Amino acid sequence: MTELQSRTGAHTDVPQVIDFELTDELKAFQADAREYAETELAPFAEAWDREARFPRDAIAKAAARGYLKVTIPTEYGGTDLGNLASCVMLEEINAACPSTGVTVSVHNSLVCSLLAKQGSHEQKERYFPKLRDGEWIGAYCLSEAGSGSDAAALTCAARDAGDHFVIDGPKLWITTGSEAALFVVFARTGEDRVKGITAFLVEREWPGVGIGKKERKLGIKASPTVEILLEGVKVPKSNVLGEVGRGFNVALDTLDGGRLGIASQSLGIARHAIDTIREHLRTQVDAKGRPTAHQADQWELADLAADLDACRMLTWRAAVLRDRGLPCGPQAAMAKLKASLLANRAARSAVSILGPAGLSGAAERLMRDARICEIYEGVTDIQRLVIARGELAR
Amino acid sequence: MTELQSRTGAHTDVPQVIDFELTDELKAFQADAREYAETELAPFAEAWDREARFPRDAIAKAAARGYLKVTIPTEYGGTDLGNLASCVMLEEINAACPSTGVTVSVHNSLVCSLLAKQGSHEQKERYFPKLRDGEWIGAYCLSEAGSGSDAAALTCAARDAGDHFVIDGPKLWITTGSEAALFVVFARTGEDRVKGITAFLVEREWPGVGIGKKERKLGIKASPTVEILLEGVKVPKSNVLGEVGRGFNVALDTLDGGRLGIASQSLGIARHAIDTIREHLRTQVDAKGRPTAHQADQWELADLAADLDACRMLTWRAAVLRDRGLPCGPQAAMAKLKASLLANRAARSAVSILGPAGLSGAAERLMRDARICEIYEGVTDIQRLVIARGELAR
Amino acid sequence: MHNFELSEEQAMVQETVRKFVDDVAAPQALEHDEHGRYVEEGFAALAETGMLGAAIAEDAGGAGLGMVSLVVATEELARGCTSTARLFLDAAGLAGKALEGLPAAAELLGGVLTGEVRIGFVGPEHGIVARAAGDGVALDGAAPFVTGARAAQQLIVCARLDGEQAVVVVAADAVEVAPLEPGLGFRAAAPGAVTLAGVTVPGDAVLARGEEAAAAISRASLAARIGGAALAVGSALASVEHARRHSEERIAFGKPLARQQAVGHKLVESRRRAEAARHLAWHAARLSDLGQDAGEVAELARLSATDAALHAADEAIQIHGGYGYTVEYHVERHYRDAKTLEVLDGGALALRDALAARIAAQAT
Amino acid sequence: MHNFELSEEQAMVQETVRKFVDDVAAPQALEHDEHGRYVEEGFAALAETGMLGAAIAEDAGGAGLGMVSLVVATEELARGCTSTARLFLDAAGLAGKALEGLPAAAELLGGVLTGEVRIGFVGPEHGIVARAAGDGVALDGAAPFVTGARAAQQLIVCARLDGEQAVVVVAADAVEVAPLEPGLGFRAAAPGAVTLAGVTVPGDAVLARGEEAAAAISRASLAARIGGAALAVGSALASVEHARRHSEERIAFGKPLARQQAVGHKLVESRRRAEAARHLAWHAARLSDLGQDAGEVAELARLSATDAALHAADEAIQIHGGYGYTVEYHVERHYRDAKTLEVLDGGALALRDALAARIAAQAT
Repeated sequence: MTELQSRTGAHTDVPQVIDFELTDELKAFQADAREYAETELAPFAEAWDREARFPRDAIAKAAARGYLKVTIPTEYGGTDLGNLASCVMLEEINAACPSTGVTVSVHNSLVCSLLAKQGSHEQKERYFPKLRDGEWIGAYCLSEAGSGSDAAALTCAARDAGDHFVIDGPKLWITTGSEAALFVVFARTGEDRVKGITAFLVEREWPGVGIGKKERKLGIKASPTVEILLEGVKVPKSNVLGEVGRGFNVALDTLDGGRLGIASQSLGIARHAIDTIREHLRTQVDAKGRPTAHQADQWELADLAADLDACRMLTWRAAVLRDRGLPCGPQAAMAKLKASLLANRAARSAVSILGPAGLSGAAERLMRDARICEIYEGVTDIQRLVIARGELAR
Repeated sequence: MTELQSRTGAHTDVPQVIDFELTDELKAFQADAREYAETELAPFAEAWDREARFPRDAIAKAAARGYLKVTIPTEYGGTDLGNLASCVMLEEINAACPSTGVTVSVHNSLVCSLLAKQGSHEQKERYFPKLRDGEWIGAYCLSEAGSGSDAAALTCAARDAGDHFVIDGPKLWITTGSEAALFVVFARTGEDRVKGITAFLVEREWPGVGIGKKERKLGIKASPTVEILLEGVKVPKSNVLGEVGRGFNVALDTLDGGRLGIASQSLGIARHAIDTIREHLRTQVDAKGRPTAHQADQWELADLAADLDACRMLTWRAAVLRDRGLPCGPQAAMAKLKASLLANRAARSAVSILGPAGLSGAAERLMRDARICEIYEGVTDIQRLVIARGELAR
Repeated sequence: MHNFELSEEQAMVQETVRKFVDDVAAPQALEHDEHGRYVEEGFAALAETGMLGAAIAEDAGGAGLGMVSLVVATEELARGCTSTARLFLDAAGLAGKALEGLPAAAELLGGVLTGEVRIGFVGPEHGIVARAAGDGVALDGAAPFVTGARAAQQLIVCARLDGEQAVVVVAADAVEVAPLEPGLGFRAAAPGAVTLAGVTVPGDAVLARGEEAAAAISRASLAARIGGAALAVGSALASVEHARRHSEERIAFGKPLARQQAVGHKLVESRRRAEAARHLAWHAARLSDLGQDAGEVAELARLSATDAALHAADEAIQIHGGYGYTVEYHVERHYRDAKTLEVLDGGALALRDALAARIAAQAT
Repeated sequence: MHNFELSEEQAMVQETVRKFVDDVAAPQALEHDEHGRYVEEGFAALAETGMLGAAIAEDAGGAGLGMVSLVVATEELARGCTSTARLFLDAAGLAGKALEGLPAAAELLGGVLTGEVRIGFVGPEHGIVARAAGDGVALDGAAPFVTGARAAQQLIVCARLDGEQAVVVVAADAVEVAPLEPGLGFRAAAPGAVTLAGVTVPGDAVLARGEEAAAAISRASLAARIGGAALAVGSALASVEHARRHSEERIAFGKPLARQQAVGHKLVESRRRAEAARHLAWHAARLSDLGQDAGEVAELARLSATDAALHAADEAIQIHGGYGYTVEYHVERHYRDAKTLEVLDGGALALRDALAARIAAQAT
């Protein structure tokens, strides 16, 4: 007999730790982010997409609300709200504009959080004041033409030149690259596939840093994805992030946070798609107001709604683990895997259910935007690999 | 600025209500149920299935551990552990023997919980002492040959004969029917499709109660499914459960609990299938101990593992809502929908991955047992209907 | 792997179109799509090959090579440029087949088949309503996505007139055609949103009504299903081929992507669906050419083929990774076009309903 | 809906088998399955029709009606009794095709085709190893699920012998054949777990080795793929038909189930997959009969068909609701048999690997 079984009191007395509700504090934060998304993003997102225009003003307004400092420690002027709060905020933003969403996500979860964890006091003192208010936006330069999923295959070279390093070699697919002022750059300081990689903090204004080709993409067109050219860039040794030769570990540090960001983006897109479907089906009623929507469409709505709730719990669970400093690799991968697949399914269903009218306007943009979620921060099969390794190691 | 945004303290101070961990108390209960399942069920489940033998002794042992009184109020000698605890327990039992699982689930969530909610003090005083220790097992008689998903189409007649009713008409697909001593019987006391239905408490030993045809089934063969013959059964008016004409509402009361029971059964089966796959893949290693399992199999394991976690959260969320007395119809339907689909997918994958060796033994039984989860307590499409209605009414 | 036997003339259609695709359509596909630029010259060159009339009966001015020739040509076109394939299907299939048996439309059909008259086809799924107005009829309704609409001189409109079906021709400049920006797919096929707000046409613009119109619409519908299936099959095969090549070239974790089991299996599944759909499409075309009822197989073919095309493009994007999300690798274009095709001509749900009705109508 | 043209003789095969199914196989299918009782008399009756030799070359003692006749017969059998269909395929397809070109096996083949010799076929996927032992060879290995094994007089074993392939015949009573209780599917086909623990056979039991054996195993493998696809197609069509009938008869919420869109769409999707797979299976058979390489189409067909069969049975159970979970409505039997077939003869994953290798081998 366990304590619970021998208890005689009613179960309502049990202090149940398990719960699925946000605190009032987080709910208020969620409402704030939703209000921002609905007023500052939703009315303009379609035009930004069509014109592939970076939403500078909206990002500034996000900064004014503190959305760009949620991973910055309080001693450096940030709010350090943690992963769960970030996920809640990002879902709201992405439900309106995934281009803004990924801009915020990269700045917070790949740049600021990395600086917070790996940076020296001097680095933090120097960069956080600029990053926290959006004066500077951060970008993360890991990918190259020959290294996507296989990040350790990177070839961008950092040559030790005494008191500084000299970095050479282009970086590809850099989100917000053309708008950012600070780059986290991963470059090769040695031959070892893994231990030969070092992370650097590189400023946009330094000589040799240039913007290369801008990608023309299926979606998230208001988020510029560019090549970053690094040609003989002199980087003082004080701008090594973490230790020399530990860059791959530094990069690994960002994986879970980045994946939670994209999981949250996926949730936002999926929710938007489901809302679109629901509103469409709600207009289909008979004279007595009874729904006349096709069973096929109603069933699809049901499946999507259930998956949305499930994916949100997967995401928030991983965020809570991470907030507690616990390992959450497989859990974050599960969230990203399932949420990104859901976002795509939901968006495609929205197009189907809206019919020809869904071929232009909100539904088709959802479908184009959603497609990136299965690709960046580790393609879907990489998530499966991470989860399977975790399972086989259990 | 919300309170959270203007905070200056570290986020670790925030009392986060949201959590996904069981209390220590529930963990101990879970461990108890697991120990029961592993010692009293798992070694015998295959033989029970092959011989279609009801596990009387194992049920008695479950009763001895208090598993048959978790929905009985404490004032009647029960433990009233609530829905979450029931779900935790049922997952463990079903991971070993789904036939035992459904026996326990029906007894608890369809019979005892209904008596607790709808029964008179006299009814409770009379029946709970027998039900709580497994002396009597309960069965739930709703289905008929012509009414499965469409329960309101039932035709079993209850004629008012002054101080008693006379019930006539067979009931079909009654789980544990041949083993039960107390039946909750739904019968027609009026012509109105819905308001003409009344629920009764009927004892096995009363004249006119008989056991008809026993179904031969694909799986859960150790759980007898029988026809219950009711021929001129005199039921005293004191054995009306709830009110005359309110039987349909009484039946609706059990829906969510029953669905959580089957969601938990599905979780148990899915977990067993995933464990089977994991153990199989773990044996596939090269000389250095590195996994050599096919990517296809590893990826499938990853997808299933993520879905299992997601479905468990869907289930537990609905259980927590129900424990708090909050509406949880769509949430319970989501849990049942997704978990039952998962159980089937996982079991089929186990057969595939084990290959010809999976065509006999544990994997093939999983596949046969899992298939019922999409059928009883509301077929899959009924869950979709419930969820879609909830969505369209939002 | 196929031995779909073609007649000498059908084989010539295949060869001609293949050459046109290699020389003209494929090289321009990316750029036209990206800028939403109508493939005007390409379509004109295609019309010049005489291929628009391949599937049209000889007595109606075509080459009489049957639906198989439509399938062959559409499949080939779609491998290179899905937008051109769609415009071809609109003219050579939907409009061509609708007009084929209508004496009143002989001249119009001639113009369509030579490419002199660019048309847009507004199918019955849009529920356009016609009513008597003076000596002619007035048309009301809207079609949110019509390929070719922005380049069309004439619109062929399927409408309901006094409870009957009707086929009406309307000058494109008499109606409102709004551009679709950006619009999901077929961006180089000049798609537009057509609004018919009481536009009136003279009586002789009603090309057919009653049974004659129903037959015309039925022919167009069959062409939309069989030809649409062929378009999707061509797109699916193109996606598989793009992905296969990329997976051979791209190295990750020390070996070509193609050596990863998960990548190989993606290609297999995409090809499996494409080949299965392809057999159904060809079978439907052959049944039709034999004068047999091809309706059910055509519906199955189109459902299978759009599913195959979307699946193949989706997996091709995934195999390409980041490259697949950019406009330079063709596969995102196939993804958009496949989804767009799925929604057009009535959409997949209507096909499922029609097939369900067939099953329900079977004798027990 | 089909016009798969059959030769006069092939049509006679279809007619003969259909009659056998209606008269003998179908009426006994449920009961034999439920009790795991070998369909001994039914199989004998089938053998008496002479159908076991339909697809075998004339010079090997068969009727020379090609793989199409194997497909026709297996599909028909599977509609009525999947276990009988599997036994037929083992004898008429796998064993028959393996032995067809082996002079040393002429007598054995004769016995198999008349049904006088009951066989079990242990395919190459089990990795049985043979080694020289005295004048003969000794066999080691295990096959966990072999249909017909418990009723077999002889086992035809594909083995590795000195790095080469070999086909060996072993008397069934010399090996350990354990019953499978309950075993997922093909319960009326006397399935057993075969263990070869160093069993020795004389030298002339090695029917072929080296290239001759490789060719024999390859013929058997093709028959397993094409015939297996036909079996699955027959099962899928049977599931659809059971579900369709039930949905017409069963009333819920005031109307037949068939009038629910969701039910209709389930039937459509099941039929769509079955028909697509059917076309692939027939195409593979025709290619093979034309002497062309049918390997890829056969692999696609078998993958598609087992998927279709499992899907159709799964949905048929769902449409039946509680009834579908009981043994009286056929559909749970098809569900078990479809999954079992998917796993046999190498399984679906091996097919995907083989197809991926074909794609990777394509010239770029």
